[in-house]
Amino acid sequence: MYLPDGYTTLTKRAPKDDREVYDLFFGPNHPGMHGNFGYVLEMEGTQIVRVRPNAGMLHRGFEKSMENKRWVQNLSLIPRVCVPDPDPNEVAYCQAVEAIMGIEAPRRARYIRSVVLELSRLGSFLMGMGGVGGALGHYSIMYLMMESRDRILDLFEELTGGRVYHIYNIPGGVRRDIPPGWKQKVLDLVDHLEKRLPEYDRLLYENPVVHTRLQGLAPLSAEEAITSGIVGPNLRASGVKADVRVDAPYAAYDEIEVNIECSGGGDALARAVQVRMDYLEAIRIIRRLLAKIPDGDFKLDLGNLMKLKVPAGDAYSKVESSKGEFGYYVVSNGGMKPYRVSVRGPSLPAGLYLCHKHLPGMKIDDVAVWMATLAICPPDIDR
Amino acid sequence: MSNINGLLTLKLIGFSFLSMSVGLLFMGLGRKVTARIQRRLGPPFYQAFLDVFKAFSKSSITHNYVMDLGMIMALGGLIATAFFIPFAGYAVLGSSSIVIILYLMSIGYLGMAMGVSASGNPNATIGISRALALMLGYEIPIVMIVLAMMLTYGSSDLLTFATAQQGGFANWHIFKYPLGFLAIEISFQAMLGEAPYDHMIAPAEIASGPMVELSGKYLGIGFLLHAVQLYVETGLIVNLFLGGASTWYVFLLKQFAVYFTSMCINAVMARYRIEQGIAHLWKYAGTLALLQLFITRLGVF
Amino acid sequence: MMDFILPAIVIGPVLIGLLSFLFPRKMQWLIFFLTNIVLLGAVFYIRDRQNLFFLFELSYFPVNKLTMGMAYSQLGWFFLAISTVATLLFSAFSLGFNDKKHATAIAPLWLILVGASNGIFMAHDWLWFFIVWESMSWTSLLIIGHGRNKSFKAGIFYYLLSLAGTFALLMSIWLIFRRTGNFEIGSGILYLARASEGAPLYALVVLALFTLAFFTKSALFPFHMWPSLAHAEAPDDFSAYLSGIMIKYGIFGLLLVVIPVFAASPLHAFKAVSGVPLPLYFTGWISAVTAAWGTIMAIFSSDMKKLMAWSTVANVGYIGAALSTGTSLGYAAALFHTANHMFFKGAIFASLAAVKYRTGEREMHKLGGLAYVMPITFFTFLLGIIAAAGIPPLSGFASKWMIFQALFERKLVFQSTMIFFASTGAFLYLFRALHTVFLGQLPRRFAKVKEVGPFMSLSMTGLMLLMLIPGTAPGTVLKPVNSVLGSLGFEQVKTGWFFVQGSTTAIDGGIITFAFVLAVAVVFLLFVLGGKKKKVEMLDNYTSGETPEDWNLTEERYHYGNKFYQPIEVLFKWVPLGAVEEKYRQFGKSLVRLGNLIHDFFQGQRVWGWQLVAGIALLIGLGVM
Amino acid sequence: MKNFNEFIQKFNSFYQNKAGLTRKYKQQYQIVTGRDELLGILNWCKQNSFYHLANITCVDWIEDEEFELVYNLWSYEFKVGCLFKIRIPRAKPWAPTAFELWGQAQVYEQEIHEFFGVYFPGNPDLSSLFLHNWHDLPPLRKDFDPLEYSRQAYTVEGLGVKPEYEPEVEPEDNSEGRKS
Amino acid sequence: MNKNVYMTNLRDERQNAWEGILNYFRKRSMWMLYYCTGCGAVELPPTMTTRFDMERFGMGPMATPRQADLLLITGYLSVKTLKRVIRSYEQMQDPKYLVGFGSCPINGGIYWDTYPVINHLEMFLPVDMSIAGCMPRPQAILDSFEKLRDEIQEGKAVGYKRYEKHYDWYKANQDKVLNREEAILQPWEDPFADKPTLEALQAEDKIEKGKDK
Repeated sequence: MYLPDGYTTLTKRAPKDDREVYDLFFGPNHPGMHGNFGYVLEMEGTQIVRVRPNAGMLHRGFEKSMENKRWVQNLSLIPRVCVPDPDPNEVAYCQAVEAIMGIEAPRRARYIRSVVLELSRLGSFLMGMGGVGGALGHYSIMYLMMESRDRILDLFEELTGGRVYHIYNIPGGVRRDIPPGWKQKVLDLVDHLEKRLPEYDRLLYENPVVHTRLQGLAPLSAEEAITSGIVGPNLRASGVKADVRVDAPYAAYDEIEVNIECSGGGDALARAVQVRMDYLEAIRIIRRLLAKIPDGDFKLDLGNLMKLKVPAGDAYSKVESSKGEFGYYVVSNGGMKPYRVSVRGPSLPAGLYLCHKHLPGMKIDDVAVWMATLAICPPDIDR
Repeated sequence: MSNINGLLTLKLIGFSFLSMSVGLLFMGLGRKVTARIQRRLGPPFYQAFLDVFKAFSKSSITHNYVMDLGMIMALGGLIATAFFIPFAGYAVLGSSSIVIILYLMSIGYLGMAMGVSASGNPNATIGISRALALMLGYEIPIVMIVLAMMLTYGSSDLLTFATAQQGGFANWHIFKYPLGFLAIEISFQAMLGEAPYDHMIAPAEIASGPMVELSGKYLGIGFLLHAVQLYVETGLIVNLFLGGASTWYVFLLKQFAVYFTSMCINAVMARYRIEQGIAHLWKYAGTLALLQLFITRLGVF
Repeated sequence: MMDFILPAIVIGPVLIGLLSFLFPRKMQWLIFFLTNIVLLGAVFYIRDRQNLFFLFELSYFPVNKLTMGMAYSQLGWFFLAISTVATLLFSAFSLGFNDKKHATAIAPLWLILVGASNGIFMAHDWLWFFIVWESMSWTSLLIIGHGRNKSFKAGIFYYLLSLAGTFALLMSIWLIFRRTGNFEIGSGILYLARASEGAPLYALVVLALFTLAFFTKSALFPFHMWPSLAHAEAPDDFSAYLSGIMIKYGIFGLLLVVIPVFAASPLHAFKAVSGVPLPLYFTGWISAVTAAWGTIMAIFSSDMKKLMAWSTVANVGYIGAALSTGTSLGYAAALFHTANHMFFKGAIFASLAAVKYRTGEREMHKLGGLAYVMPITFFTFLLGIIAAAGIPPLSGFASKWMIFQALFERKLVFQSTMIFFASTGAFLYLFRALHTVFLGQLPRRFAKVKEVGPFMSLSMTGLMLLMLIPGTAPGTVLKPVNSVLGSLGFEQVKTGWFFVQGSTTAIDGGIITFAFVLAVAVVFLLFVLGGKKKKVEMLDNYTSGETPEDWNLTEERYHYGNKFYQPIEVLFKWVPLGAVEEKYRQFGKSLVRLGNLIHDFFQGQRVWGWQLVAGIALLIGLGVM
Repeated sequence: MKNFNEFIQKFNSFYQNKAGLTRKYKQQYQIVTGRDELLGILNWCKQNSFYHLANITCVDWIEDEEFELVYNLWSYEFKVGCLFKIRIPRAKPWAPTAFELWGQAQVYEQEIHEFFGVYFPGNPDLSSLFLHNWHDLPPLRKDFDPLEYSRQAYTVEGLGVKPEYEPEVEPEDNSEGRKS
Repeated sequence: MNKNVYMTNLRDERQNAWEGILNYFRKRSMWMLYYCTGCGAVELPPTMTTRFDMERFGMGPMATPRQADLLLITGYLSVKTLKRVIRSYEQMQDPKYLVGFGSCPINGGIYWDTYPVINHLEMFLPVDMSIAGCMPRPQAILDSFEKLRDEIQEGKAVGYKRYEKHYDWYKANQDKVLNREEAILQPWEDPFADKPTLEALQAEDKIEKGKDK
């Protein structure tokens, strides 16, 4: 049977029980852990011998409670699956529903969706890069990036009324049109963010200490990444030109050019740099979108959405979130509630499976950095 | 031994509180500086005092008598070290031998190491082992610089070094031993445990290391420990390189200048991996100090 | 004047030891203890009686009239006194240690060894010196290799090295005798001193041979690895004696021979580097290297007795470096540190023996948390490592400070840097030992462990006092040291009871202690004024909020003792630390091969003629020399 | 293999009578097959550029007494997604593990085992990962009622929790006071 | 049941002047535990960092429960988390304060009907302050901290005393939820309790197929 090296099953009892190894609990309540998640590390000296992931502390039973809510009510539940960037969830769900119903959102709606997606991506990237800084003990960069992210949240608030959870996408479009002047604000914000980039580079990406830390840490080859389900920026960092926005264009990305570059290398440094490249590309994409955003309806008229009935069928719709492919598999039996909704989180393979390959042999110094560069987000592991 | 009397006792008690309060003041100001670098308002400058009072007012846990003993020994050792630092050109104990200072400092480290590793938490122990390993990195450059100065003056009294630099900037040792100053600045960063050498208290890695199990007054003692360490080490550098001082406010200003530099570096630096940190110290600080020592030795021949 | 108290001190223990073979084991240890008490009295009875000697004629000797025996010397008495005090405490410890289940049969041998070492310190001439030296080596070999196979191997290695040393000693004695015609130590030294002007090469050869002999005995580089075998494999209570006292014979020899020569001979005989004669400069560097090497090895060793053996090597390095300065301050520092090391290393080994006695465990990371159940042992060890790390206000600091002053008086800054590296490293490995043995989580299987018995506790307490007093009042040791220096014809160190004057500055142990105590008092006041504290058990601990019972966490699995300094090990990968050991291994192999060859030569084919020729050649060679 | 049509031809020629391959939406196909052929076909598809296993999920068709396992593949070469569906009986649900093909399948199968009670022989670890000492039905089955569970397990009434302490003033006194 | 019963006890105890002085320091330096138990934690970084700078009020994140005074339940609590939170709260030292974030700790919020999430936090731990909304904005968080500071000064934030006084009651509730032995609705027995191998299963599968034919 194929066992990746260092793979051990999640037994509650460790084989070696003397003083040569000891257990170290990394999370849930640990400054290096983003979110409520834990690894139980078996250490020898300061080196990790074995890792036992400890998930489920954020488990909320989404997939069950979605079956008991109506199609539209679920929209209020869905953003909470991935807290740092919630919009991909909404869009994926709505697209799945639309696919089953055989309808397509109007063009303007799709553009607005794309803008919202990219803005949310920016915010999540800022949080991620700041997280790398925090894991490296470089807090200033985190503080500054959080400040930039807050500007994005303000725009969201103006558009949707919510800072973090903006239940904005609905089947057949978006909830409301963009307010007057919002477009200009977005453009200004994007310019501001781009102006801030050189400072971030000086602080983080050109910092010699950061380079010494990240170089050659936890390398991930292309085929290993593909076969173990790694997606998004981490996959691109390993040199695979793969992006859902290009491979399976959704909202408005079929009309907009999305040119993705790979940083290559596949180690932690490559992953961090990849995020920065995608960040810049997202800024450009927003400019392109806003340049050719059309007029027209922002949603289809589907009658009273609370009484929405979806014909029987199933569809899997996926969206490129800031962490990679975020997919929803929706099954309907023709009722007013979904029959089954299953969520595909991007960070489950890395968080629960890849850790068995990467962490053993690593020093305790690098666990938090490893998690930060792989952008492991516990909420979509547990759901 | 002869000159021990009630007055000296009072003076020493005064000095112990002076060192603590100066350190706490610096800690508050340092947090303010960091906050300004991060474009925010930051806490009031007296925040550290509030924290320490609060910590002492809380109830606390202990695991065994070694923990209490260790913490008390740590702070006691460091305060005893502070007695030997000439404050504004006044050595309260009369002697200010730098060898005593360097050795007496390590009883503070020993006490802290003992106390926190008696709490039996692996995180704390990892922090301690890191701190000691780093010690091997930064003590050697400092000793080499000190030896170089001893070569020049034939004395190991800090006061002698300080008084030798009186009269204008030109006499300051910064200009006399530039390499040495660079070396000791790097080492000082490690000594103080600021980035890129903050391995001991690396929250994201070992959950604030030695402080893991410290609660209430133990944490307060931990804060005071850092404060006195601040006072001692900044005072050391001011006396060694910045020409000491004749008046207390100049001395404090110079001390804060040293700490300010270190805080500015701390705010824009990430953390090394521990072995990288030691290697970096040996590579740069060690080489510079060795060069300085060579130059001075040849001069003395 | 002729007196029989010297032979009583020297021969008496030997006879008692031989007698005590007849008694049961527990009795033997009692006899050992009582004898030491008597010895202590005797030693302090003969204090300062300069003209004390006991000689007997060797009338049958073919050459001109020779005498052999022992005589009082201030230096010898100093060593005799400190070693007797230490031995008394060790014997008290052993009395408690060798109970029903741990009893070993080494007490009589040990008594003989004590007699031999007293003989060494009281030696009057080279013949006597050589005899007691040899008997000391033999008995110590027997004690180290007491039965167990591994320890016997260690003993053999130790004996082979000391055999080389003995041969060097014999050669040098022979060389002196050929020139002077008698075996008296004093006259030989005077002759060497004079010869160092006339025939420096001859003097240099003799001194080099002496130095070789004494270096092998006190394990200086490159003979620095026998302690890590012998001290570690020896009986636990004997290790203290081995590492505290026996390692100092070499130092004593150096002080006896090499130093007076350089004192008496004008330095221009040998080229001087910054005021230090070239040979001494070399020995100084060798000692510094020894200190650093022993430190690094100690940092990496996980067996607690091996670790302490390496630390002994490092300390001998300090002493050698101090001696090699060739200044009176250096000698004073060396003597002072010799005494201190005797006591604190004795204390450390005693406490480790107590730990072994209770737990039977030697690997450090298997222990832990013993401080909570064995407080006296813990405090002994704690004070021991504070002294060993040279932290004020304990004894180690004063002597280390003096060593620095001595090195600095000669401006040997690079040696002092190396020594300082060693003493910082000492702090590392000593704390590692402290943590992994006494702190951290207490394993469940040791939860029932008790404090050791009254005899051991008393002896450890005595050792604690002997570490505390010289730290606060260096004069207690330095005043006798001064008299020794005076007898050797050096200027004395300026010292009072508390106050010591160095080359660059002065320290006052009393002031340091006072400041420390006062500061601790202030902190204790703060501590008492703080909020109330409550005691929780060890496993109610920060586990990142995770509930340990779900993961079957036990004390055994929550203790970081193994691979303590992994980062440093990573950094020192490139250093060939095992190189010298490898050389010795090869040498041993070739020795075995040579042995086989000789075996064949004699047993293999019976060629008597060859042997006859060889014998005659040997005789001729001796005659010619 | 050049393009996806070639793949379809090959697939049909191999697994004509075993599995049906149909087009669902743009860039999304589905293959319906049986439990015995599953591993073979998955392996074949992995050989032929369907490297990426997005996830494995399960649907509880309670009316026809069956579970439906859905393996969600994607081919970076053809830019085509493919849903593998097998039906297994609901009474004794088991399926061979895809753990040898994709490592992360282990985690998905562990999750399905926890939430649906489907057993995957050969999976190294099917221990409980998300739930805390769970004794009820696997929660994602259709016949499990989360609302009722929550009501009984977590609410004040369900737990029958008394007040933290008896209030000084008796409740009925309160009511009388209000009346008057 | 009467909700006031929870909130009104122990708050009216008079405190002496020394306590008042200490309370001043306590309110001026509150250290919160760095523990993101739920999605509400995503609004903490903005609250801490440059824009709404929490450190102005002497508040900051602390690594371990031993050092912290303030435990934030940021959002819903799954049972698994509840166990960890209780352990963390008991490791914290008096005086300690607990703030419930958002509507989930109050009544289960949007997860009121899901199986892993508890509904009423104050049945298991004494809550000193609750912030409504999902999720509370940084301004709301800071406002709640302002109110909490006032309560501390007045000596009204006495959750830890309540926890000590009614420990048995809290413990009983916790045990009811955490250490539950039997099923609630209907127990489930695993048909594959004796982990059969793949071969065995295939064999019996074949037999059943044969039966059908």
